[in-house]
Amino acid sequence: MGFGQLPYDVAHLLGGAMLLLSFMLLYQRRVAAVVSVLAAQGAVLAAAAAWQGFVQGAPQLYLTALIAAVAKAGLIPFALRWMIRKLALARGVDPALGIGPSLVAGVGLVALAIMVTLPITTGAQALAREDLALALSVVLLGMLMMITRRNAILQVVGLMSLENGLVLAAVGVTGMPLVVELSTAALVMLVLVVAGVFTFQIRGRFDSLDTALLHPHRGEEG
Amino acid sequence: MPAEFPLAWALVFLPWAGAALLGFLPRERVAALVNIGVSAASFLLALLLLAEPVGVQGWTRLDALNLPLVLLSFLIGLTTAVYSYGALAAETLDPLRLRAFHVAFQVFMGAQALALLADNLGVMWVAIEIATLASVLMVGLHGTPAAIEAAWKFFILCGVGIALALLGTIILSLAARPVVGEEDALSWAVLREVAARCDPGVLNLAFVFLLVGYGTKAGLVPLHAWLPDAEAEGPIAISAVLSGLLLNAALQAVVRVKAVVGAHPETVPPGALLLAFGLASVLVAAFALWRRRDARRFFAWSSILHMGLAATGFGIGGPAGHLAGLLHMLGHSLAKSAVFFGIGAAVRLRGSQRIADLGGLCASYPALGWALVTGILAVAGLPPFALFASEFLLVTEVAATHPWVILPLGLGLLVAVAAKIHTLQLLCFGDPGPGTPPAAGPEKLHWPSLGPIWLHLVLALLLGVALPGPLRAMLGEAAGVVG
Amino acid sequence: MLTALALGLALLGLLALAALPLAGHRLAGRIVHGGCCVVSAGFALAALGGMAFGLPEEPLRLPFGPAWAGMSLAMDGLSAWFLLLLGLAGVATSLFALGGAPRGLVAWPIFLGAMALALLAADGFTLLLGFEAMSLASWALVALDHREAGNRAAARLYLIVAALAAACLLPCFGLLGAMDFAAIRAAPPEGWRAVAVLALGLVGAGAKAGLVPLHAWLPLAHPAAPSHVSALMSGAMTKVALYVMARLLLDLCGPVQPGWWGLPLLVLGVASAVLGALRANLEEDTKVLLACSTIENVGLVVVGLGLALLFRGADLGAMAALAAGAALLHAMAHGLFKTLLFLVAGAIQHAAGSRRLDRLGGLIHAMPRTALAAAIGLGAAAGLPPLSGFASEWLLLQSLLAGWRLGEIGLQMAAAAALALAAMAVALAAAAMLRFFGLVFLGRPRSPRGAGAREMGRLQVVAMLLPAGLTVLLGLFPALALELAGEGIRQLVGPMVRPPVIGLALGAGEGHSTYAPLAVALLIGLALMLLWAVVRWRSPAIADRGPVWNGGFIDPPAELIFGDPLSQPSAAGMAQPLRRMLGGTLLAARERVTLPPPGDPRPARLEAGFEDRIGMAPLTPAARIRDAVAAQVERLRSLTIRGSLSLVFATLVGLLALVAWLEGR
Amino acid sequence: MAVLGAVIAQLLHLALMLAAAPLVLGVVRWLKARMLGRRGTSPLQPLRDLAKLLRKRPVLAENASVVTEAAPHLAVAVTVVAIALVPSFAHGMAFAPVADLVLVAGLLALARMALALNGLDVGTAFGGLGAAREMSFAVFAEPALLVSALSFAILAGTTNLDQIGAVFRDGALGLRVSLGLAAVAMLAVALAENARIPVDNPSTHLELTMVHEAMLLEASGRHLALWDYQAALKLTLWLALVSAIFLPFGVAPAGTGPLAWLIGLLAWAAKMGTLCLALAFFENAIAKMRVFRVPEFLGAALLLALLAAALLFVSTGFA
Repeated sequence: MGFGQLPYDVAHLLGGAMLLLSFMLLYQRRVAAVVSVLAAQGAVLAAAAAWQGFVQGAPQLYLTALIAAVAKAGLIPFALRWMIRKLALARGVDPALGIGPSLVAGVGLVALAIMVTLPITTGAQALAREDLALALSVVLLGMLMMITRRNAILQVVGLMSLENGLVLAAVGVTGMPLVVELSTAALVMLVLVVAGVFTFQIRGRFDSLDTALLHPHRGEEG
Repeated sequence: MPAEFPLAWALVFLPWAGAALLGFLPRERVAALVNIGVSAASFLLALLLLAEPVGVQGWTRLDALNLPLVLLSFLIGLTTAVYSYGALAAETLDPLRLRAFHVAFQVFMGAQALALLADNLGVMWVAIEIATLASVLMVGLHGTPAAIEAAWKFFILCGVGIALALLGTIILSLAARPVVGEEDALSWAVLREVAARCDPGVLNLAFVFLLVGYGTKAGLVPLHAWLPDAEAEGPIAISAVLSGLLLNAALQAVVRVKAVVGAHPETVPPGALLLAFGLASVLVAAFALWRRRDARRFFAWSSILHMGLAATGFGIGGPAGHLAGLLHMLGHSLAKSAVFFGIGAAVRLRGSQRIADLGGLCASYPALGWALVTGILAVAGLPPFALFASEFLLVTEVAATHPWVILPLGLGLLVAVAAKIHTLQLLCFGDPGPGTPPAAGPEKLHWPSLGPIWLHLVLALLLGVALPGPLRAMLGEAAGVVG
Repeated sequence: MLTALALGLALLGLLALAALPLAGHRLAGRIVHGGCCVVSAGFALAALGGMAFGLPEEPLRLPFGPAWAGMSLAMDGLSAWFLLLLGLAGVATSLFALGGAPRGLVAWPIFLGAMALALLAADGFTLLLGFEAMSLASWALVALDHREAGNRAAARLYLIVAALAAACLLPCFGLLGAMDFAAIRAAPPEGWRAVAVLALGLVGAGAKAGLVPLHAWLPLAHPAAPSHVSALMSGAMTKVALYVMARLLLDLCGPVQPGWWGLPLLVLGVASAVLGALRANLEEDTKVLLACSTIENVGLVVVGLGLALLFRGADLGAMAALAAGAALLHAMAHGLFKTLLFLVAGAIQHAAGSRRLDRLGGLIHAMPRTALAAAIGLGAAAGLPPLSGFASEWLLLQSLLAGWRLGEIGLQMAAAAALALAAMAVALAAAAMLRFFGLVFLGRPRSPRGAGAREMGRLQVVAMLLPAGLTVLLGLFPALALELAGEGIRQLVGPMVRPPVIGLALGAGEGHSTYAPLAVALLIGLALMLLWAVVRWRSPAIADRGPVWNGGFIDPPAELIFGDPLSQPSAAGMAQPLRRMLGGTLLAARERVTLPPPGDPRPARLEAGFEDRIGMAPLTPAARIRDAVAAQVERLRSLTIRGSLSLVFATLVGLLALVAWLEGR
Repeated sequence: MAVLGAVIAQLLHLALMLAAAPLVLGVVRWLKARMLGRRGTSPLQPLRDLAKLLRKRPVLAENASVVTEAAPHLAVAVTVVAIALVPSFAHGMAFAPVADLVLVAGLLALARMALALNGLDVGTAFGGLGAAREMSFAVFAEPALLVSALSFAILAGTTNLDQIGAVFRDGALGLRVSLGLAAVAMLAVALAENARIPVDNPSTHLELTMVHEAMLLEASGRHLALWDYQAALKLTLWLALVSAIFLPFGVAPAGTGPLAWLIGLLAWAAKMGTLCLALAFFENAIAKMRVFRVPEFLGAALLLALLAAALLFVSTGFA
């Protein structure tokens, strides 16, 4: 495998698509739209996993792809939407850091990710290296989203896209044992459940998902 | 027992089976007793590990580093269960939440065992994640605003942390992939062997993510924000197991990874990074202690301090450094959980966990008061308890090898000890402040409350100055395992 | 012998444990204090025997210890000398406690045992273990009456200073590079490491010994404890700190160190001596007064140690031996008479119900035996011949008078100035002790309770007369004591020297100047007898008793049964001359006299006070800085969830950038 | 034989001192009076006073303790021992080996303590006042004395009075500025210790600036006699001290016989006479100073002594 070959181009294309979707997550102004972008990212992730399975001839990656497709592209967005509807959330995103600045910051993070990965992984296969750079960017962008959005749901979304980045990195590595994918997928579900529980509790307590409202309730006030 | 089902897994699944059982037990008393029973059984099982051969077995490993930690974990699990038997009755919990607590507790214990015993880094990661989620549930158990805030912060921060740790793990295996042939690229044993041949750049990248990821779990400054609030909410048992067990598991993970990355000569020295985090934790926590008004949060911050000290020990490395770090982890778990037991009893009696409301314990409840005095002295690292020994070794070793580190370290230690003495006197000495409920007749404290405290303190004492030969040999060996 | 000592330590531990179940039992006090008394006597005998008939060569390795090494005990001349002191003080104080109400039964044996452990330690860990356990146990005893806010503050400051001492001494052993004393002696530190050891050791041991400017805790903590505890704290514990200083700076760091090492000791010692003695003249509480005089005596001992270092650095072996002998002898003398004096203060407090000089008076009539013991102790503290205090101070002054042999003019001037200040401190101590005795035992009672005072029980009286007798003996036979301490002196200044002794007399330098206390005592006694005979023969008349003349003052009105209190000297009044002469400059002393207008019958009032700014100097700024930093750190905590999350994020990005940069290079 | 001579010399010296003490006091008073143009009392008057006081029946205050009885005896005895150590006409007397300057200072401190205790015993205002001041003055006097002793210690290599005297007598050292400074310092200390003008006024009572007399207000009969005698002894001791150290001419060397003693005796008498004269002249020449200027007076003495030592450091080869 190497540059200019089909497997590489496709994998790279898919990774790039995920990165692009991460930027769209940052760009969106409406919660519903954010969720659908997350779903799209999950779908692309599934495709990427499947492609890697095909390239590496590793059947367990198909399973990963399946899980990703079902969970990330299907269940989670559905659950989130249901939650939004159930809790009748405000539609707006009200970012702590403006859309424009967060995009700029995102570009900076991508630059950092490439700077860190490209020069160093000379030993590893080019494929993994490229994917690693992309995955790293996706992860960083996910974190950026978590810290620039006030809404609890959006923070969960950030976490999800961060996990997408993880899986992307994981499938990029040839011969990664199945345990990781499985556990990742399982834990993503668990995380979602816990998150849901708390979102309901927060909602029930504070009639809002703006986590800033939690702040005054730190123990040891005054 | 058959090799394909080693004792290690039994240690994991026994508590989980117990959790499943507890899930269906409606009666509170029975549940608490069963909880104790399961904990006792798994403690005995853990004792059997002493007879096990050291080495890797599938996904698990048993060596001198994690053996004492496992034993300690199940011991504290047992004492915590015993303590909760008396304590939970006073907690205002509806049966459902109580059941949830017992289930989560046992799940946590199983995951803890797995996290300590895992050889496969992936498995270790999974275990720590499960333990985290279980403790998140326990933290949020009360459902008060403060509890929800703490739990949410815990969940978000550790969720991110764990994700970063996973990324680090993946990158690590990516680094090892080219050089391990057919072997498991995530096995710690394998990684230590091949690390020297890996690409240093990838190792660096992996270590950064693993350090930040597991460091968040270990509550190292500046990744600590979740810890004080998480340890201060939920049943007191949480404080005990969080500071006593989960932090150790996370720090042990960091240390094992450091051992791998450090095995390569050209990497950015991982010890230096760990040392920096450790010193930052010591200094920040030492000064933060002076601003605490909430007893449980005070001791949560002191957990950050002690994790920082242990990290410093592992950071300077060398047999002495590692020994100091390990000894500090063990001693801290014992002493800190003892103090939390005492604080919990006091909070129960006084109905508040503000230091101002707890004042004058020695006057109103002498037995509890003096037990707490002893415990806090032990936590403050005063002789003759284990933390004195470990801090002695740490400081002397630092002075011998990294003299310039002694300034921040000594400053932090001094400020922290002063803060603890200050709080100790506020809590235990003087007359009970106005507004505190008077001691209702004879002290209503029975052995489940005081017994664990003294047991822990006696063990900390032995660990400090009277370590039996075999244990001493094991600790020395443990220092070598990651050396 | 070491095994026996170790068993003694174990026995003390058992007593502490036994005190738990015995608490409240009728015999608890008897058992614990009696046991402590016996064990202390054993310590004293063992040390005496060791110094007289040869010390154990090999250190004793204990079967247990910390995780990395075993603990080991050893007894050389130095530790034996201080162990003897500890034993004697322990016997007296335990005896005194035996007669009183049983209190602090758990901490007391630990206190004794920890001190013995620190003295017998043969490695750094054991030493510091004992040292810190000693501080801890005495802290518990100081905090015994923790319901009084003053005692709480004192206890807190006390333990924090102890922690400071530990924080300084721990790195010392790290810098020395080894735990085992023998190994350290084999490879003494050099260069900046040695200097760091000097600084840290001086601060660490000095803080625990109450050396200026780290002395503020001492006048607070020592009085707060029960009297027998204060006695042991002042008499023995400060000596343990001095032992650590001597062991660390003179013995372990070895003769390779330069002579100027003695200079900081000399300066700090002299400062402590003068300041402590002056404060002792201004304080108005008996126990605080005694605590301040402890600061003074600690200072004198440190002066001796510093001189020993200076002389050793200049290869003046005999002079070094003189100075070291002075330090050791004064440590012993002070240990004994200060123990005695604190016991006296306790007896007074118990009998007359107050510690304040202005509430006491005339007790010599009610408590003659206590008065006798006090007179001996105060005489020794005032450095009067032929008592122990004078012998040691004679040696000290002689070694200061020999300071000109140091050759270098700077050192000569320093020694001359030190001589002047040391002499001043001695005279100040004399003034303070006179004030103590005059206000407490002489004159008229100043309170009804004081008028009703009675002599203490037999045990307490014995407990006071024991150290009194020892003080006299030490004063008459200091030469024998120094012969015993010879091994310790060699430990400090070199194997070649011999103690400054000529037969039964003390001899300085080439032995030109000598002090033969026995001869002096005999001469005084002879002169007294002859004088008495002559006076009786020439003036046989029996003395009449009549009302006090008092310079023609009118008799007090009948309702003032104790006479007119205003016509008796008061504590503040006795302090007035020195307060005006020295207090203003050294202690920021102030006075205010309020005179009522003419014709107003109200008496004039004198308000006097002072504050020890030097003692507070290290404390207040430290607290201010601490609070400022803590306030800054607190801002970290006030971050929201997103804030702390971005902190994690920033850390990650920072580390990534760091790695990228490091690899870019 | 030498031992016998030493013992005899010692006894003679002691007898001489005991006898001379009241005379010295009387002579000083008489000289002062003559200088002022008064006839003055005979130099023997102090002896008569002593005899008369001894005959009187002493009166003690009701609350006087054993201290009042014991203190005067102790003070006199101690002063006698001290004075026995200061060589007068011969060196190498029996007590010469123990004749240490620091010891003398200690003995004087003991006597001072006894005096102060006597002042405090019955708890009268004046007694306390005097005691406090006496002790406070000593705080400045003792350093001055010891630092001036430092000069002798450097030159003679010892603080033993006998040897200091011997070394100085042989004149190996010649005349030194430093010794002059030390002498001035020591004279100042002597004035303070003996409660002479300008520090105190020995011839007044109930003056608010008084120190020494204030402590004796309650003493009467034999006690007062003892105190007066002790004062006389102390004055004599100090004069003898000064002459023994700074004017050691004509003192009989150790081991010499009666003839040398006689010369020494005459020389000593001459020296004491001159010192008395100087003292009387000085006391007439200046006025008493305020109590709280005494520290400056003695502090100046201390500085002079330090200066002497410094000069020695520079001049002698020791530096």
